[in-house]
Amino acid sequence: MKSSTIWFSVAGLSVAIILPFFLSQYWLHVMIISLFYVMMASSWNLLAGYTGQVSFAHAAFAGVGAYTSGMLSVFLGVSPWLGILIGIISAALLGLGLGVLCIRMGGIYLSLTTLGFSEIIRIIITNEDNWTRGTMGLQTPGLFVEYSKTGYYFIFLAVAVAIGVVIYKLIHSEWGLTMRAVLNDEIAASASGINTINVRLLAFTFTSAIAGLAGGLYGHYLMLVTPDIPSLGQMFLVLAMAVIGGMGSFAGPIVGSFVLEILSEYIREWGEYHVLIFGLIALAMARFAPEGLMGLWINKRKGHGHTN
Amino acid sequence: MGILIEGTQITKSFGGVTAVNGVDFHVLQGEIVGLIGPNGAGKTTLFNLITGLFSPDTGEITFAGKTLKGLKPFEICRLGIARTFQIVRPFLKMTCLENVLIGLIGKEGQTSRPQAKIRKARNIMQITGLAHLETRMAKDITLIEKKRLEVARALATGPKLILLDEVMAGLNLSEIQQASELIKKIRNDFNVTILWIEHVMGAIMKTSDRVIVMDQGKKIMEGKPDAVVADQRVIEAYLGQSDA
Amino acid sequence: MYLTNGIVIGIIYAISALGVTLIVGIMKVVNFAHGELYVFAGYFSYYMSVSLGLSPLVAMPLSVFLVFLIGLLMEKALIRPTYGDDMYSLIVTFILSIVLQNLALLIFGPYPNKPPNLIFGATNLFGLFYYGNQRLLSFFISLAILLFIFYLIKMTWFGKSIRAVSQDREMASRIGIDHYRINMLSFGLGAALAAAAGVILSPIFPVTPSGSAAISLTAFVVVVLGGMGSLKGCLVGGLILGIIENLGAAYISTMYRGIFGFILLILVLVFRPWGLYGQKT
Amino acid sequence: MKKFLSLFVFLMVLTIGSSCWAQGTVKIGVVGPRTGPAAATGQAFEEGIALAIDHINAAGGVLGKKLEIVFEDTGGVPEKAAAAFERLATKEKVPVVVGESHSSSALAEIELANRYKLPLIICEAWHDDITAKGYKWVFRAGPANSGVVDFYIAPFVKDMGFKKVAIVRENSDWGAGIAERTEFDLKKMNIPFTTLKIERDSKDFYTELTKLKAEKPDIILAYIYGTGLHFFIAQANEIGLSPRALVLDGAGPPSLWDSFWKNVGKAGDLELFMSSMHEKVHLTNTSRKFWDAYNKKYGKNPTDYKSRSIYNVILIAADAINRAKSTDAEKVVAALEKSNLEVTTGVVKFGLKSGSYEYHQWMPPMLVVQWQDKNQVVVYPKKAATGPLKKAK
Repeated sequence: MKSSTIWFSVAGLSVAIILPFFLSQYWLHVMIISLFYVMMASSWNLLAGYTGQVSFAHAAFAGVGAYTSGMLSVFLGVSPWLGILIGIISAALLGLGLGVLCIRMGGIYLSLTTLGFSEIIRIIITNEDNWTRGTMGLQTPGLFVEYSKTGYYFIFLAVAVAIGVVIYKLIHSEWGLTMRAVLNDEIAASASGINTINVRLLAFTFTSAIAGLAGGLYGHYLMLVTPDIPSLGQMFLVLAMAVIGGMGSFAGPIVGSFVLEILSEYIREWGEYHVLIFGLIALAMARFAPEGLMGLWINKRKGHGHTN
Repeated sequence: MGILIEGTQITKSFGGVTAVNGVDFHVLQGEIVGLIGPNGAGKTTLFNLITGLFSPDTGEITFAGKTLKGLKPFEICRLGIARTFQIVRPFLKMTCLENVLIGLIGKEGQTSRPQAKIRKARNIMQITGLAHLETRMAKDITLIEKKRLEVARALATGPKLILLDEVMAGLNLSEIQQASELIKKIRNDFNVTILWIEHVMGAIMKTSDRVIVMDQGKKIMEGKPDAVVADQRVIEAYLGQSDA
Repeated sequence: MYLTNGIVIGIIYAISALGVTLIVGIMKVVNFAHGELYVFAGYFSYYMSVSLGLSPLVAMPLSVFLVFLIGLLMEKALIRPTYGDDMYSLIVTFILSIVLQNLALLIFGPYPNKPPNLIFGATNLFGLFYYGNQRLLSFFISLAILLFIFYLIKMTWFGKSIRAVSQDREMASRIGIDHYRINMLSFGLGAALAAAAGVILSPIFPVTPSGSAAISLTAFVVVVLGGMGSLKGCLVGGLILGIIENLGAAYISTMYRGIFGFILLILVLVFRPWGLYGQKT
Repeated sequence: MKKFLSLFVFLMVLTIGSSCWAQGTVKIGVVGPRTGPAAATGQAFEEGIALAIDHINAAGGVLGKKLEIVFEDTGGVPEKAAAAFERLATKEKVPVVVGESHSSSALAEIELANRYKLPLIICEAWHDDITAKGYKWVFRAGPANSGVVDFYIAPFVKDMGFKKVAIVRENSDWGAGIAERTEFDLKKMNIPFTTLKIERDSKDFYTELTKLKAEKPDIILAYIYGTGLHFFIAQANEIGLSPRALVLDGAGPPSLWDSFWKNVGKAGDLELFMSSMHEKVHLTNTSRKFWDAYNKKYGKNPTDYKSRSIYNVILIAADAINRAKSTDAEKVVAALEKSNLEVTTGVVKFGLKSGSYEYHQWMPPMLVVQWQDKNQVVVYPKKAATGPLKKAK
């Protein structure tokens, strides 16, 4: 690890730990939501930015995690902690199944199938309202007996940091190298003895599990699980955060999550315009700066001399 | 010397075009075999069939006594067949060292201790003359270097047979000389059998033990280099092409 | 009755999906903004005929033409730079779909609108049941457009160049076909087909900005079902989906109408991943 | 990076500044859908809010200060509704929240109201549980499903002599709740019925309608909110089911939206809908005042009655704060429980007996209105009727 990276992490973490003692309840709430998006966008980036699989089911897997855990705790009285664990497993298994179905057919099929899958999840959730309470939303118990925003903040922070560390380790390992090779050139990778389908499947399953985890936590924080969690609108936000922050870089989606979530608090007054604004920014980024804010920043630090 | 790879009656069509038509071939252990023929003769398609990128419509390929039928490219590679591509395909957004590491990962699988692999990769880069490019991005090196990088990556997979597809295109005379040396070195030092496609006639005639000639999907001739150049059918195939 | 509605809706699905399959077949790009183009066309046709007082017969082709231009613009500004990078084209068109959807919300408001019917009332079909005249009319217009596109692709020079480009871009450019222009035109044509579906169907199913996702999704199911890039597959896929949805809704569950298509999609992926008429590679 | 930071600081200053600037007012929070499929409700709310602000500030404001309304968007979905309420509670720190027109959103909000001990007055979310849960902080000055069915829809079906009822309901809290209550009442009255669940944003109802037609109902209780209702009516007419079977829109506003006639065409004639407003029915002076003020401000008659509902609850909230002489939550609740205020739909008095939906509930009188040649005719209850019910020949 580069020393600058370590310094950044240490400084960021210290700020994060003392933050709740300065922030109002409201901004603490914004921070918790941002941390949820950090988990989502980082894991989606691992999938799309490192293996080139544009999945539109990431929010759906978060929904699987949230509903599994929510329904278990509401109907069977299972502890939310155990529920979240089962949620992670369900998301991973569904991810594996879906991956087996469509990954061998290549990128476009994966995107279309995952899009279809999120729609299936949405339809099932809205229709099985005896169990999921449909669009009405399922009210779930919290993680603590006594509601505490600071408590939730630290849980979210700990999980987000843990996920971050795992992802960081992964992309700097031989697995990460393999993923990049698959992204760079699938045919060349497989001609070099890499089982490209396995690499993709592994990434898809792993990131689905993370989405399940993030969704489970999110549901128990809001204490309300609705079809909004697995919606395409949510999916767009995650995607926009990764694209704006910078796909294919570790820090990109983290930066993107905070920037967009905090920005959205400021432009909330513009109501329906704010999704449009995110969309336009994301579109401009994808078109003119595909490496996102991180790419722009790194290029700036390198100076303008470096062109090819 | 036993037979390392053997194909019988290999045929492959795309739509209405038969790219490879009933080809028999074999390569012996430790041989250097040249594969020549005019453009569109089906040479690269044959490579793609061997490495599992396509599967033949009819016919079967066996490698070291095992059939390759139904195997995926990565499985074929792990059996010991490595290749380079006519239109180069290095991993552009990775460093040259990382490119070679992928070959080693393909052979040995992912481990958590990459040090040993890095040592091996450096060694291979030394041999292929790429040592100075270790940290350069593959997209930033010259075409010739990219071709060498592909050879290095192929070598890293620890092959028994290596398929080289026009690695000498665009080289000048002394570079061709170097490349020929490298090919011999690969065979002698690494004990790797070589099947290669080349248009640089001088090099292929001088370096190959045996030459196979293809035209319009069919094998029209095979034999010692000097016998091949003297053959009427081979001359016609090439002349026919220049007429067109 | 269920079967008839299935066939009519099936043809309607086929025409909605035609634009997607054309673009996928030629450019290997999935246009996620397909449904939005449909919605835009529906609104254009509404505003032209209601606010500007144009005859629907003028408003409809004019809207299609307008969306055709939008399609050309989209291709040039956003899709062309992504050639060869599947991932970015997916991301870009997905973002574009969200942008257009919200833009539609902004410009047209959240209220559904429908251009005036060309024809009112209902006809008693085969003496068995009543069926809306506008639906029947749309059915025949869709059928006509389908046939026209088949003709265009199979018989004309434009169609031949399109097929050449889709099979081998390099080869096509070697024999003097400007594949940039062909791509641009075919993207425009795809957009125009989305628009055609939009103007034909909006009198029956009024358009809303939020309805676009469902339109795209149905189109994608049809395209995967029929096989990517296959026109015949598109027609057959649309019919199958329309019939299965309606029979399923009638005899199994109306609530799960939307899901039958996806179950079909998954079955296709398991047993025949290249679709009914797609090319196996 | 520097630029980004300075932008950040600038925005920070902007928000802090704006909250200081609002010191001299009393804020009341409003929740409702400004975006999403029911954004029309948000517009009706905006109109009602503007009129309520005018009215209250002209009458001396709240606690001697000007009234200010903070309207947070719920998008019509519970998750956003919860976030909106969260903002009102923790960021805007309003003493009371009013509004809402989606049961699902309201059910999410009451949990937060309970957690933050923040009084909430619901106006147009009908689900029984909103008040039946017995939360001390939650009030409703508007219809409850059971009330609407028990006092209006079921008696209407019975009194008008309908023989066979079809219930078509969307899959939402409101749809489920109101359908269940209707089934319960019809069973008690021995009127045969059949129920069909449909998806809320569906556009093609041919299959459902064909199924229904076989049942030969003479009235269809359509519990569908939004433009889905329009397609339903148009298609029911196309396949020849209505107007032989009359359609009753159990919510009301969708039958009054501008797009209604455009979408349904002639099929809209003889359609029935629930309402709490009619130009000829004025139950109180406030009702007339509202009607005139609306006409003056917007140059037209009010259509969506939800503009009046939100107006009412703002009046109720302001009145309670004034009587409590404080924005303290406990005191406001105590004052609300003693409410005795004339609003547009009557005199508000909240029920105090807990254990049912009538706790903290006040229900305004409703009307069943029929479109007859594009005129709204009140057909039920009889004492308010402006004309007879017309059935198809």
